[in-house]
Amino acid sequence: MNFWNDPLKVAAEWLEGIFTGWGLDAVFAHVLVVFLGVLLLITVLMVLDIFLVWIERKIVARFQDRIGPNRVGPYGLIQPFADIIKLIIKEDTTPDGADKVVYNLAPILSMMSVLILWAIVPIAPVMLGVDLNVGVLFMIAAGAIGTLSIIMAGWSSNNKFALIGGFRQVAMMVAFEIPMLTMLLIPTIFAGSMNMNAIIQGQGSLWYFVLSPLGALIFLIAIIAELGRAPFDLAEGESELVAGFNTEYSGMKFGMFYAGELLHAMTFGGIWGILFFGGYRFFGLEQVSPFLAIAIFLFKALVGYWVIMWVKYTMMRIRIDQMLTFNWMFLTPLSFVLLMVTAFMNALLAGTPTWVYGIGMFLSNVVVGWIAMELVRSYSRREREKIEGPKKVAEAHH
Amino acid sequence: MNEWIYVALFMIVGAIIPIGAIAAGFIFGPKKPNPIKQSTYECGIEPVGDVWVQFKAQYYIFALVFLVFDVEAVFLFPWAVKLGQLGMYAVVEGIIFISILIVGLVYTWRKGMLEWS
Amino acid sequence: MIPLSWYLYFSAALFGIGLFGALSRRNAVAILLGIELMLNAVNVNLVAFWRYGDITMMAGQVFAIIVFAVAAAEVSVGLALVISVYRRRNTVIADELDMLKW
Amino acid sequence: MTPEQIIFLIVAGATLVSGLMVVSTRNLVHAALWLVATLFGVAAMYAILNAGFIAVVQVVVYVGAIAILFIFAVMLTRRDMRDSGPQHNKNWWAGAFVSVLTFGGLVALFQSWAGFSKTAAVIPSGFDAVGLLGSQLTSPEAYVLPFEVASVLLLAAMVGAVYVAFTRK
Repeated sequence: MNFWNDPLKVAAEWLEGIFTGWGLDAVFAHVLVVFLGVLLLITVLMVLDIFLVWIERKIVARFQDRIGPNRVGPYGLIQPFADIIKLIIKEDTTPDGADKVVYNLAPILSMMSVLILWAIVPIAPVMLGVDLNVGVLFMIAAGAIGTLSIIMAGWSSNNKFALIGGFRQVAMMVAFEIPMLTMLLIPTIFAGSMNMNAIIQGQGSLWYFVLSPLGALIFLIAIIAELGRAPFDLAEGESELVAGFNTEYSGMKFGMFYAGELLHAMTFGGIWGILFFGGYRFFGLEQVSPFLAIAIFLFKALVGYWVIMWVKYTMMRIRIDQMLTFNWMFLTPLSFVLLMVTAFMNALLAGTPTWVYGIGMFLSNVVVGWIAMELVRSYSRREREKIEGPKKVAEAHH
Repeated sequence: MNEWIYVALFMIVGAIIPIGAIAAGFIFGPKKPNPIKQSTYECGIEPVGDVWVQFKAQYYIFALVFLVFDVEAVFLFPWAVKLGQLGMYAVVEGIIFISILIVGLVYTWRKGMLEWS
Repeated sequence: MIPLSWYLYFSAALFGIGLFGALSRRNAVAILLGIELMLNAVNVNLVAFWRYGDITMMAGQVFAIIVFAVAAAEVSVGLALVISVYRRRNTVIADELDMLKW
Repeated sequence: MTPEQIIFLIVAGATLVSGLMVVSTRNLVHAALWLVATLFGVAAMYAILNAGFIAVVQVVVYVGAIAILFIFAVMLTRRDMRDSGPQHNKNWWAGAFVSVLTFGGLVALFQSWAGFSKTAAVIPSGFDAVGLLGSQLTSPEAYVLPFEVASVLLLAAMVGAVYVAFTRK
């Protein structure tokens, strides 16, 4: 029964008992057990990552009215393993003039930046890598390593496409990191903590999505840009830049970038679920068993991942100038205004009952969103009139 | 003991896994380099000129504005953590803080530096 | 436990390395890299003094954050100057930028 | 030697070696990447000092933004990325001398100070450094003025950098 309630702790104590029985130092045994736990978590993640390839291919096939992989194994389930074997036995070429050390370091850092995100992701009430009190900022720090890996890959490949693709990707990532940072402040304000677990606990009565739907939406846009997925995949504009920063990578090094991107998407889906949809909480079901909590968390993460895929396979790629205009002149100011309004309303509604607080927050978000949309509408009307002349628009009113 | 030791463990394991995967590719893959295979990919055409092309100076502006707002966020995170207990004056301070920086954003914008030209 | 002296030695060494970079490099960007090292050495000291003094007095950490802001301002203006000089004079070697001498 | 001291020595050694690489590498992009390694080591130092918030901020600000800015600036100021010619000026020995003198002077200064070999107090459980930082940064009796001045400083830096770098010739 104890195992059912807190499996990790029971297993850890059991293992620690074995290790200290061998005559190991207690502290060292503890670190060793944690090391094994981390290894287990990351191995599970890598296996999950393999199946994400299959999920992604199956779902994109459905979006495009195809069947997807269906030859290797039932429903093509063995297909990703075939892909991996192919990647492993491929020749690993390094282009002439590449900066070898940096070139080989980049895919490792790229994968690492995704894997260390799981240090702060609570997958169940009792299962959390590290209970950092700066969890939200840690996520940005991990993203910084990812940004660095892209610039390293682009620079060291000695390839113009890679360099330009890497630069564009980094310019875009840093641009969208501003709304992302700002939107991370909103759950922090609500929870009064940067700790991921505290943010989940704070959503006991109301999901933060209800308190800040606009914030959740801006955060979603920012994470899609951070991932470099369509509609923001301009670093890999196939017609102009081949494959962007990973043009020169082959074999397993390319595989690391690819697998890293998929796992990153799923991780961000999970973090979106944690910050705005209550993470592993689901009407008290998480109290029944940690296993159920993990299932709830995974479900939310996969729903988030599905939304990211849905956007990717529905939208077309936007140009870099449109992307930058969209970010700097719309998303960034909007996120700052939303932050200020949220902080103000939070202080104004302090001490009111939950339903008043919820309705007030929700309405303030709706008002901010509505004003922003009106501004965009009038801007696009002016742009249209500049091209078509005012007459046509006037006619449309008849 | 310090909780960051566990973060270090995550970093070590997070580095070991990709190194292992790449090493597997290195061990099992064929190695038959030749000059054409090793040459830089430029859609099948022979590489023209040096790779280190001159870049648009605007990339610098994007990184610059990002840096400024990054530091701003660093100041705002402690503010946001305590906001619920501090009352209205802290909110006003934060709003002043953000507004001052928005002035900078507007200046850069009016200078046309945030447009892709 | 680590005595405070270790941190002070470490930060003094880092400061010395940064000072060497700032004094001896020819490239203006590299000089700024050296200055970054010096600022970091100062920050290590500030945080160490916070830790080894009264930890409820946040002065050390507040100053460290202010140093972050200063470093950000210094780097952004410094590199902008370097880029501006490069666009006019086509060089970033600090020794060659001597027009104020005359 | 406790495990903590061993970790400290490893981190300090790695940081100082990467610091030396920053000031001696010929290739400037490599120098910037070594700077990242150094700053990461300093972040680990903050983590050892139990200043988690500062450690994460170090990575976010330096690795995430300042290193990127440096790499962009290097790319922008070299039409051809030659690293020919000496990277150090002819007075580099004087610079080395001054640095060693500074280091020696600082060490001599420390050793005459009474609090030199102080050990740290144990951090009480439930100590919330970030929360304390937040309340002190916004408190009128404490650091609200630096807080607002930092904003003005950043504004000045942004306006100045944009103006300096991009006024047409």
